[in-house]
Amino acid sequence: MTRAWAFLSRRRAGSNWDWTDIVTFVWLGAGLFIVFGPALWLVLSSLKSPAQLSEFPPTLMPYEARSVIVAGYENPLPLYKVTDDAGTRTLAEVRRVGTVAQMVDPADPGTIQKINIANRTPERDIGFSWSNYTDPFLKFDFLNYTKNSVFVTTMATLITLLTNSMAAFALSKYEFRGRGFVIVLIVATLMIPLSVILVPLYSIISGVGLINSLWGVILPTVATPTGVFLLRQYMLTIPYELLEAARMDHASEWQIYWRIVLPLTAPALAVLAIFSVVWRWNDFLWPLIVLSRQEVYTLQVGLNAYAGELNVQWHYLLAMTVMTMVPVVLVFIFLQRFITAGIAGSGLK
Amino acid sequence: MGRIALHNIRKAYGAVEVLKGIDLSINEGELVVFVGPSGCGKSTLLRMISGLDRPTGGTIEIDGQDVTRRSAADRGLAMVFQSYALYPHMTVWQNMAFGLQNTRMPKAEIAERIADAARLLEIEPLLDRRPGQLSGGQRQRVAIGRAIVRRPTAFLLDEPLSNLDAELRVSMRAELTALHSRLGATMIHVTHDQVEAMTMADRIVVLRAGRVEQVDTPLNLYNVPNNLFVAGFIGAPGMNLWPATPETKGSFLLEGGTKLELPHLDLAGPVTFGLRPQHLRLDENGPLTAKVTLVEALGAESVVHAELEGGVRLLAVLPGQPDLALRSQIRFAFDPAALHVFDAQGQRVKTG
Amino acid sequence: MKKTVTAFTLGLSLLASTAMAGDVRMMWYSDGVEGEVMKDLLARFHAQNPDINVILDEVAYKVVQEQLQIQLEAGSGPDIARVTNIKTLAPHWLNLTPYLSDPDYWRTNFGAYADWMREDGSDAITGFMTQLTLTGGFANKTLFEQAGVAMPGAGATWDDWVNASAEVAKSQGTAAAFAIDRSGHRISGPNASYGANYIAADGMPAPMDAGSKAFAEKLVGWVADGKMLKDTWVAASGSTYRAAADDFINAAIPFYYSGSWQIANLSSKIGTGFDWVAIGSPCGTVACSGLAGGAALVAVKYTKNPEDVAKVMEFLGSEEIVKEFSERTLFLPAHAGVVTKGGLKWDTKDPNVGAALDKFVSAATEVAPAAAALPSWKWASAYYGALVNRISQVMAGELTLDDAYTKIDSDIAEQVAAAK
Amino acid sequence: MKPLASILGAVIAAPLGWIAGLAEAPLRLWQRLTGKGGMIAFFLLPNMAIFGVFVLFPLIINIVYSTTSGSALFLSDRDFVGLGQYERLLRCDDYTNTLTCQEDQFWTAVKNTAVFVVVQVGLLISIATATALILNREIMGRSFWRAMFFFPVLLSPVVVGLIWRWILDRNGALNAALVGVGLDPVNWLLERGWAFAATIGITIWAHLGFYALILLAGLQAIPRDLYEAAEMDGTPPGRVFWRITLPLLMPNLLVVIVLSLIRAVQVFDEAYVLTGGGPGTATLYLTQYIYEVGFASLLKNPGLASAASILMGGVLIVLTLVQLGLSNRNEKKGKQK
Repeated sequence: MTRAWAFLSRRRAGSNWDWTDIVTFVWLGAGLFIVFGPALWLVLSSLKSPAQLSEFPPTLMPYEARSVIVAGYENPLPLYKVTDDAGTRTLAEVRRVGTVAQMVDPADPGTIQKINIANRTPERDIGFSWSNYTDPFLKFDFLNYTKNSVFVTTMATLITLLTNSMAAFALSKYEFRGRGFVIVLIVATLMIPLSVILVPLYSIISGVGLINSLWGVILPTVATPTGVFLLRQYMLTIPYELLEAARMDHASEWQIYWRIVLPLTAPALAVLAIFSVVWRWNDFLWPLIVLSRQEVYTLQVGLNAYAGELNVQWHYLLAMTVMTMVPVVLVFIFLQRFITAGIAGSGLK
Repeated sequence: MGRIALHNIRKAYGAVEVLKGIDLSINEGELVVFVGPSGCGKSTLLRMISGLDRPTGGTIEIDGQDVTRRSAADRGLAMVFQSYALYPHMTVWQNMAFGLQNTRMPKAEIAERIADAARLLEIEPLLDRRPGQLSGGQRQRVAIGRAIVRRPTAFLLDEPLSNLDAELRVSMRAELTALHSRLGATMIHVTHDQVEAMTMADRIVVLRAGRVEQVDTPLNLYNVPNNLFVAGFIGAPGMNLWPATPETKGSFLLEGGTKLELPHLDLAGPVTFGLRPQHLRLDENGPLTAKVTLVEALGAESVVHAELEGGVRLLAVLPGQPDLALRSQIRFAFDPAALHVFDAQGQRVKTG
Repeated sequence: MKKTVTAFTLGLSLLASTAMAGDVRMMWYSDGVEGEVMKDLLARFHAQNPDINVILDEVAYKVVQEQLQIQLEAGSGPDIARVTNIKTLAPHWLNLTPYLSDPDYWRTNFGAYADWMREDGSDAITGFMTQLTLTGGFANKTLFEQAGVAMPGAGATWDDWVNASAEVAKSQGTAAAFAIDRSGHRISGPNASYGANYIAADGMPAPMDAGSKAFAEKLVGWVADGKMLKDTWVAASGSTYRAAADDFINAAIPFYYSGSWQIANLSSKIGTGFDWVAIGSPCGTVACSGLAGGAALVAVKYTKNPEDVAKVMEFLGSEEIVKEFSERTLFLPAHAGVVTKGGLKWDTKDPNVGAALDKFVSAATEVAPAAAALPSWKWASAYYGALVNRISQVMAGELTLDDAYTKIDSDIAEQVAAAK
Repeated sequence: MKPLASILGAVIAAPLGWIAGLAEAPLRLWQRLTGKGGMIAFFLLPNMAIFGVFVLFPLIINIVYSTTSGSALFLSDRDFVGLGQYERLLRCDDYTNTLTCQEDQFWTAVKNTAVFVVVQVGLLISIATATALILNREIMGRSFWRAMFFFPVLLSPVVVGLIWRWILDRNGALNAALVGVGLDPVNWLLERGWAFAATIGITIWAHLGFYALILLAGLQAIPRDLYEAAEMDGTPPGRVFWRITLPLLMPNLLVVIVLSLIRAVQVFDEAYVLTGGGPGTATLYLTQYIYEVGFASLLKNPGLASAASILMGGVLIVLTLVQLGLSNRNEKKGKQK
């Protein structure tokens, strides 16, 4: 333990503790709480029953009422802890009439006791409402939504990587008239948010007949200039001599792109791929607009179907939100090395 | 195989003319070195030959065929780049095989050629490594190996030694020369280092500002430089160059005031005298009086920096370790036959 | 370029899935269990009509509100849709009359609400109400009893109810006395009770009148003195809808003004937590009015197979199906035959539900004429939106009431102008 | 992790390589026939075609939209009004009082967005810099901490908004915690200041890791010997930060500032889910205004929304061009030859 602490507190040059170390540890500790706390809270909440979700104050863990089978009663009866003049005891509730509950002692099922409801609290155990997770798959076609999401994410990412890297290659490794113009165009539109072109884009998609098609979701997103910009910046660092060497080596321009430039752009491609997967997986507003048929729903759109005019089915919504987070968390766990190293190394500027 | 002829090659980037009409013919099996100060156009010229850039005017012939419009890959040449341009994501073997695979050569032959080249260059243990795991010298060999396996009609080497440290450069220089004699292939080597040019070349092409100043064997360049530029550029340390004006017949006044009696010369108008530092010797009766400013004793010889009258600088290489005090006055003599004379335009003046 | 785009488009269209003949697509949103019930009913329909394949697209309410309109304007969209914005979108609905085997059955049983879902002056049959709603209040009986406060009886005014609730809130320490959903529709019944009339003589929107102002002033006052739960109205901007049902369910308010559609929701979430009652609408100066409304199932005129659509509609609109649907979803039926015959067996064990539904049925008779005219009035949405938007700004302290009145009038005028 | 990734890479790369091999022969022919120009076209065309159809073209249509009126969504059904929509957006009787503006909520949104941008970007940059400095120290498990701050970046904005709404709600976890320790609960999303702060807070929460990593990359590029030299000179740490770290971090800092500025101007999803623009209009931002006017409300006014979006797009393009200029300057500085 002491060794672990010594290791943890190891500092540069082995000098004494100073305020910067304290700031470091406080910030990292707080960060741990602030970053993962909310996510954890979401996961725990997603396992609560609808009634428990609207409770205040909310409990940390999901609970379910404890019930007991009492002789003479057909259904299991909920247990309550009762505290009144007669002391504290555990009783099962038969029925409630206004502010008065009729309760029995499970050991003595014959005697009905009348208890003011203010004097009792339900007995509960930690219990998980797994049905929040299973119902959507049984009642709604979540498996199909997942398939659609995977399709959109994969295709969009592949097309993004291919077309963006091709364009970036042309824009970084060839001199031609109008190149500057294309670059300015791409950069100028780099940060135009979807909401700005929502309406005209919808009419275009509808004009080409891609409403309710997964391609209507995929195509507008793969053209985002971000990828071209990022890859071009990275390709600029590949020395021109390599391409000339390849040309001397009888390589065609396509081979130069595919065999030389693309492998060397791998770090930036990895970053773009990760971002593309995350972005496309999380896309919400645009798919919501394009897709209104159940068989083409993506997960995020399917999720939204839990919001009715008057009520939101929070228990399903939270559970499925957690489900949609799973791939992102997997990406996070398996690829975090690439993300951090890739962003740091890809000159993402 | 491997004759290259350039006719009136010109290259301009916009209004800037980089090559101003170059004629040159390179013989089969020759090792030709392009040398000149940076910006003289030597690398540009090499790239014209390689086909990576197109000239704005003139023609390039290889083995009698006009290849001016042909692409780089179709000229049958191989190039070694200054940065080696090894593909970082491929192993040494893959680097060497890449070009051959692109020509759809049978696998067995690729393997054989690479094995041969690897043996020749002693890089067999490195074949599975990637360029990042190699030292500078090893990368250099791999880059050459990549060129060798192609069996090109000619090798083009673009300052291939400039990224090596001094010691390695000397040994690689020798190796390249040995390689050349073993392969017997035409090689064009570009460098800004005249020592490299002198030691390696069959013939040297001295370039300045987009023009060829002189093409000749190293020793001819040294002994009979065609003009002031070549005279000053070739040889280390550099030639002493003293502007002078004739006073009377056979008598010249150097800038700064030193008088020289050279009865065999009958020249009118201002001239520049050139004298290699090695051709000066100590002589108490010599015609040149100079004040010693610095002595670099190298053991076998000493380089003496001195000033003639009027602060004109003089450089002499003296054998052994002469005992010269700083700021002492000494006198030099020289063999008048060793004196190079250049006219006001900088061209060599024949002196018999 | 154009050629490329065309070729490109063509290629893409091949990839896009196309609807097959015989398919009927129905866009449906759910507040509770009605999606499952509908799925069940459609399965039964398919068993009887194997050649017609009805595909149920369950969507979020937002999709119906936002995307459907655009799809319709593009001449596409589903064949049948469940909508609440029935009047505004009326030009897009299909006149089913020629396809129905018995149009008179529809006129007789759904005729009362036919005007809600067709253009002014038309006599088309475009669909039917899947659910009739009426705005009204709910009270937490247990809280009232625990506080020892008597619930105001019949004829009690808004002030009576809010003040009684405030007493309960004070004694029981709840967050506030009452809440009303953040919706222009919700406050329009009470407005009418205070004499408001939105519709001018020419059928266009009238300026804010004394009735509307009276209730708006009360609302703002209740927020200011903490009687009305601040969250629902103040917490959002624009015309965003927010319900306060969760606060009522959580016993944070003893009195909640919403509507009949909450019954199923309250029943399932409150369970045995406390007893609650529907109280209808409290009275204003001229009436004790709620506001009717609901969701309609309408046919879309861009459908390619109207005969099939009509068959689906006839099946779903038949008396026994309407009855079953209502019983299982705990929705008030809009079918004259079902209503007059009565005897609905509500599919619930909760004793609070039957009483509440009955209360709403009786409250329906008290709707003021000014309120009754609203569901079939073209500009109602514009009025509702402006009311919510501006009154909540007053509650947030951003506007004075007088500024709000001016803004509401100009907002509505602009909307009317923008829509030509 | 590395072998897994390389196996994965191989599995994906092998079939792709095969396809690319198939493309080789026809493309070589194409290259012979059309030369370099043809190849440039080949490389550019797929992306530029999609970009043109789905980004550029809608942008242009949007400009046309902004000159029309009516609630119809398709251009042919709309009336040309010239600059009418812009006039409506920009007209105020008294520019010091947004209430007198014809579109007072547009101005409210502009004002809110402006304040948001200034405060959020300032805070975000400071916190990201501090975080990068901390992550640049020699601490145990540095890669974990680095990744940890990056985690929220991966979440969808809607999820971010949902999570925090779930926490900051009157009945949420934060208030439960406050009650738990005996404090009074706060109605976080109902108090104007708190709600505004909450939108700033959660957008920082969601984006911090991204910017911290860019800054960290910049910090790691600063040569160590500079710090050693400073230590030899006995320079106090504060001075080291201001005189060495900050100037050398400037290129990355500029990138971060401009990127975060652009993103801040566009703030929408997270804030919309969290506060819905409330309380009142305290967190009504420009994008939400556009979204509501043009898309979400029952009576849509796409022309007005387009005009507002073009005004906003203009600001964004200026910001991106500033970034282009700045990064070009850096590029030129760092260019070889």
